[in-house]
Amino acid sequence: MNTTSLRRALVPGITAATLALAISACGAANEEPSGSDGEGTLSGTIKGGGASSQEKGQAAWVAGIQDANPDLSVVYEPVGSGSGREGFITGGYLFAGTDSALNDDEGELTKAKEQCGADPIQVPAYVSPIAVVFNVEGVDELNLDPKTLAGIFSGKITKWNDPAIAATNPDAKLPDSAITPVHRSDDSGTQENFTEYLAAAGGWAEEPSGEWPASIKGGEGGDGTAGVVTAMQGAGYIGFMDESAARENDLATVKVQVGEEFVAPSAEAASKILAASKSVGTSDNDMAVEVARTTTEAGVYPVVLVSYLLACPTYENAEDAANVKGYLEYILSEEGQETASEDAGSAPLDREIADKALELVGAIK
Amino acid sequence: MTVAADPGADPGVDTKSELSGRGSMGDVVFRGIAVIAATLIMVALAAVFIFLGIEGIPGFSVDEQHYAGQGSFLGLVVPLLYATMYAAVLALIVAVPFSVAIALFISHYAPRRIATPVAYVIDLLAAVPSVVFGLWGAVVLGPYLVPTHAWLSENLAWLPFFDGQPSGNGRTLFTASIVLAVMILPIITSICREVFAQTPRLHEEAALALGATRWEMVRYAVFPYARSGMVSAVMLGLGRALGETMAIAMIVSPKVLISLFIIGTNNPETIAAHIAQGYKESTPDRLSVLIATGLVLFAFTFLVNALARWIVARGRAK
Amino acid sequence: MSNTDLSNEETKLSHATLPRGAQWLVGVAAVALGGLALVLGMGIVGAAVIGLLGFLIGYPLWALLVENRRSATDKLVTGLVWTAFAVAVIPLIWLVYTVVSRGAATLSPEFLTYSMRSVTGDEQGGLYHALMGTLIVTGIAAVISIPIGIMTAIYLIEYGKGNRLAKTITFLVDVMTGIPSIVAGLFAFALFTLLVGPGTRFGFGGGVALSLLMIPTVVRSTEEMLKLVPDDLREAAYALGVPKWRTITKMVLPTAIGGIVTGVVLSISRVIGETAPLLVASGFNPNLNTSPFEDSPMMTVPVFIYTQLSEATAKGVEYAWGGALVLFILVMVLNLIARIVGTIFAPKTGR
Amino acid sequence: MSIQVKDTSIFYGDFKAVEDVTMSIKPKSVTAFIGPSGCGKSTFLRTLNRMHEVIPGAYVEGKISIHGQDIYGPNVDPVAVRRKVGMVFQRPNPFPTMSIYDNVLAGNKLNSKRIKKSEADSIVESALRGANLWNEVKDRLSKPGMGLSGGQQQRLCIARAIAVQPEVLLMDEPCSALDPISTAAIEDLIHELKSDYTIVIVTHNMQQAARVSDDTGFFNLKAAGQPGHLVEFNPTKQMFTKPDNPDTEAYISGRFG
Repeated sequence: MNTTSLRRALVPGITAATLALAISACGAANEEPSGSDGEGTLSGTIKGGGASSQEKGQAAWVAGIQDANPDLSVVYEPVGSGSGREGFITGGYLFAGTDSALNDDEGELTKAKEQCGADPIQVPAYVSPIAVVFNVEGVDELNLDPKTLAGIFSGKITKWNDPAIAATNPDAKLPDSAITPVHRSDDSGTQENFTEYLAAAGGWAEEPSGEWPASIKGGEGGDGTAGVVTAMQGAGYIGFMDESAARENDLATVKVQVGEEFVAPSAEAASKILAASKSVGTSDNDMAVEVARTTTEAGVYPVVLVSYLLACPTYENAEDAANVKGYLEYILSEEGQETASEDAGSAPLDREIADKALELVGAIK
Repeated sequence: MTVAADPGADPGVDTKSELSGRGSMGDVVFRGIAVIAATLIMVALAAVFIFLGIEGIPGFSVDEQHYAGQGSFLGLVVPLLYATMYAAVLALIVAVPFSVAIALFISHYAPRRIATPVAYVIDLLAAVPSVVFGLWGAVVLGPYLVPTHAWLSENLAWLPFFDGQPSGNGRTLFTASIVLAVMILPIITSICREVFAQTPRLHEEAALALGATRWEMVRYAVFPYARSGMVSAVMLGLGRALGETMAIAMIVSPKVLISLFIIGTNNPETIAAHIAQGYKESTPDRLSVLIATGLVLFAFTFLVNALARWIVARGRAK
Repeated sequence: MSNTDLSNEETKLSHATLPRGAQWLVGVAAVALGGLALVLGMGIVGAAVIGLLGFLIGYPLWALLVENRRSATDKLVTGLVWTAFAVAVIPLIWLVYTVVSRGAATLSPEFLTYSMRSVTGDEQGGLYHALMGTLIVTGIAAVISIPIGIMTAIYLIEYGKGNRLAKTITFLVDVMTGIPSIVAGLFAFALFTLLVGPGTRFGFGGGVALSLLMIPTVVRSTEEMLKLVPDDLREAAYALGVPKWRTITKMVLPTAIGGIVTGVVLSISRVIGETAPLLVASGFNPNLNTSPFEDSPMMTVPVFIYTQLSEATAKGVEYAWGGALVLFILVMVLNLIARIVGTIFAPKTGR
Repeated sequence: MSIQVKDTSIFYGDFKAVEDVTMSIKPKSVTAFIGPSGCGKSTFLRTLNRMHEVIPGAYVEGKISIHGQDIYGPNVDPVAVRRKVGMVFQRPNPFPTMSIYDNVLAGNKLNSKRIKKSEADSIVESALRGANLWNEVKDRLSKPGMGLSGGQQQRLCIARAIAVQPEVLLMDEPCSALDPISTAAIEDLIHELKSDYTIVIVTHNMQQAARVSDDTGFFNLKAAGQPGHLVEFNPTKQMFTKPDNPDTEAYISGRFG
């Protein structure tokens, strides 16, 4: 009896295991190399990681380069800028994405130099407009100046019919209800860039940071963009997120004041910002900029996220060097920037800047 | 010893029976394996402490900017710990009466025909992933409860829980504790159900034979028998509620603070949710702070469980 | 109104009772009350609450007037138990309905056989990679947990009865059931950060994290099943001159196998939906990865759901519900297997 | 197979359950132990095949030898002792996962002994015949053992015990869970088995002791909390007619608590 019943216990187990093996033996239906369209010669696997703000852009670029080079696999782990830089410095990542430029505040630049054996390459790659979204009953359009925005998000302006808001929206029927500003409860590059904008505008006392300042009372937090999107279901709420997410979820966006006019977030308006910004690079390989948040130039949208790519000028392994070079060149190419713009809603880089970046990347060996 | 074909043979003849056996290697080996497996559990728990310690202890004293604006590790972890406990207790308050009632329903009240499928469905729900609960809580239940929030804030504001500006989208600890309660309900229910079902029939029949109503039978025969089982069921539910991560992270609008208020836009943040939210975008220093809070959470649940065991054991000894 | 209790019950066997079908009468009255509330503009939920309260108060009150206090209490409790059941079932059914109705729209052959490799925008993707990852990670967890769990339970029940080690282990297993799932993930992450390298996230790590959560449930359920094997049977085996380990492997385990397998399958279904530990320990990956020991992230269904949601796009939400339904079906199948196995291996008692 | 017991005391940890038993059990006879509940007769019975060791902390002082071999001697494997000294329990306990056929062969099966089918068949048949069960079950050998009636189950357990060819058969109140007709069948069986086995039986039923046994031992407690001890051990006839000890007489005639 006993042996038979143990055997009977084994039979379904083995069947299940074989079944699982049989299924896993074949790959995903869309992963089988089609072999027809790809003509690229790159092959192998490269791994990078970093800022999660770039995640969608990276997904588009990875798809693009893999389609062109069927034998190449690119992995981008959206682990966060800090962990991305750490991974780059320790050699775990061949390239990295970061929302704040590599500097020597914590000795990261020096360590990166040691890892690369030369000044690391740092180029802007991903510029994305950040939309300020709102949900107020009976209000479809909202114009705000930077100071008022800072006042709202720091909790000083608490009612929708506050004179500061009414001043820029003379025609809107603003209700006498509470404003609930929504921020990100996680650490985020979008938030860091948004607070940078608020700080530059004045009326914002806090240090710009990816984490929402603990000292600000009130408001509401959301986990990730998705969290902010859910929060925006509430009436009287105002928040910020990638412009693409705002569009995707049909949220009304605020026009912010630039100079004398009010500008709606758009890829086009955002892409003009880099040209207006000052370079703060620490070496010839470093294209870091200080974003001109306070620009008054017409048609420029200054609430943007600027995210960088990190790479070494030289790699020990020639295949790695070719792959990183090929991938970064693709990202910075017109095609790459267009792809990201379509899929992730980012702003294509100004060609002048992109060409300069391509020059740096093209020297990778 | 070989087996002779004829068991009827006179056993008295076989006088040279050998009593000293061929040793008990099998027993020694098998017992050894069992002991090793059991000891592995101790090793595993120790390893959890050790490895979280190695990676987390640096997090007790890093630069103050990494403590989410709270200045120090204690300043961060005390409110988090408070919120963890608070959310779990709220969930238990909602879940326990329902769980016990449903368990009773299945074991003693419902007709067999209903009880079996109900029990099955409840078991099934124990396995619904917490992301799905989170999704449902944030997208479906939260907005649905907005009027309830407003009502509570208008009518029950004399309670500190409801005293303040209500949330406009339901992403509150109030919603989260209901979702959390729904999540832990199946666990508590299934254990209670089992212990209720194990009440000796004799006790139940004895109670009925004395003329007890069904409720009196439950009260005097079932509950006393099941008490320690019920306590451990509640503890298991508490454990799950303390450690629940995704659902709370997805539903609640959190802030590191100590407050009783549960229907506003700033809700106390729990340790697990804090880790999950901080984990995605983090520097090595921040990561070690998060692992350190994880260590604290582990130590805390360890203590709570140990305390619960002790209470159960004392209850049994009496 | 006979206000008797157990001590001075009179000898007469009949006393005033509610008419047959009284609960239906009260029920109809309660529904009418609810309807009245609805007409008065209380809203559906308010009306339901009013009706329910009417029943909960009215039925015991009638019993109190006609019968006695004990009977009224009994009726009140019965009403409460049914109500609790009904109220608690609402969110459960609501949830299941949402998952099934929203998930079913997403399920398609492509969704089940495609990965998310190179999928952008509105291109068709799927969760094949996540499904494989979940099977592999959960498989690893099972391979680690089942032997350790079962052997530990055997130690506790068959060998360690009441000794100090067994008491300690029982205590630790209890404590282990309370390990927050994210702590299990952090542990695996910390462990492999030290053993392999910083930031290591791979399938095996997820398996280790899950096994930490699974072992205690395997131990507990196996323990319960072994306890159910009567000592009579063990003694009968010993009395036949069977060594202890053979008694355990050939008599005790086969007798309990149905319950043990059921417990194991249920414990698998408990961990298969864990999200936080896998997010931390196995990471995410849009590509199919079937090698759990390679230092490369492995996608799992719960993490798939989470990442799709964080896309904050309509398609992401749709895929998330699809993933939720797939996971739900997986769990349901596992539960079904557990039930079937349980009945197949149940000891035969029938004549 | 004679059994010699000398100055044997049995302990559960610090608690002394049975004190100073000395007796000599004759081969191929039936010996019955009687006495009030809790006097240690079952405990004592279980020491005869070292079954009491199943309970942690239990140990024995003194000497018990079967056919001259000390069963508590060094190098003695309790498993081997139990193969020589079979046991039948109070409640019938056929293995629930096994058929009738497999139950009879359980001693072999559980030890993973390989035996030929024909050999197995003959063991099953002779054991079942030996237990007076063959005619009742021969047509449904593959049915579960749990499907039999209580009395049949108990005879199945006896068949299972004798299938491993013990020399001594211990019976711990084998009829207490059975109806009178089944009890009579078992008693008849004991009579028959006596020709092949040394049988030791614990019973609460004095008539049963009188009916089936050749010798009887009377166990008693001096007082509550005190260890049990053997009051008298004599041929059954003498025991029930003119016992040596007044306590025995009191117990047998029913003048005892």
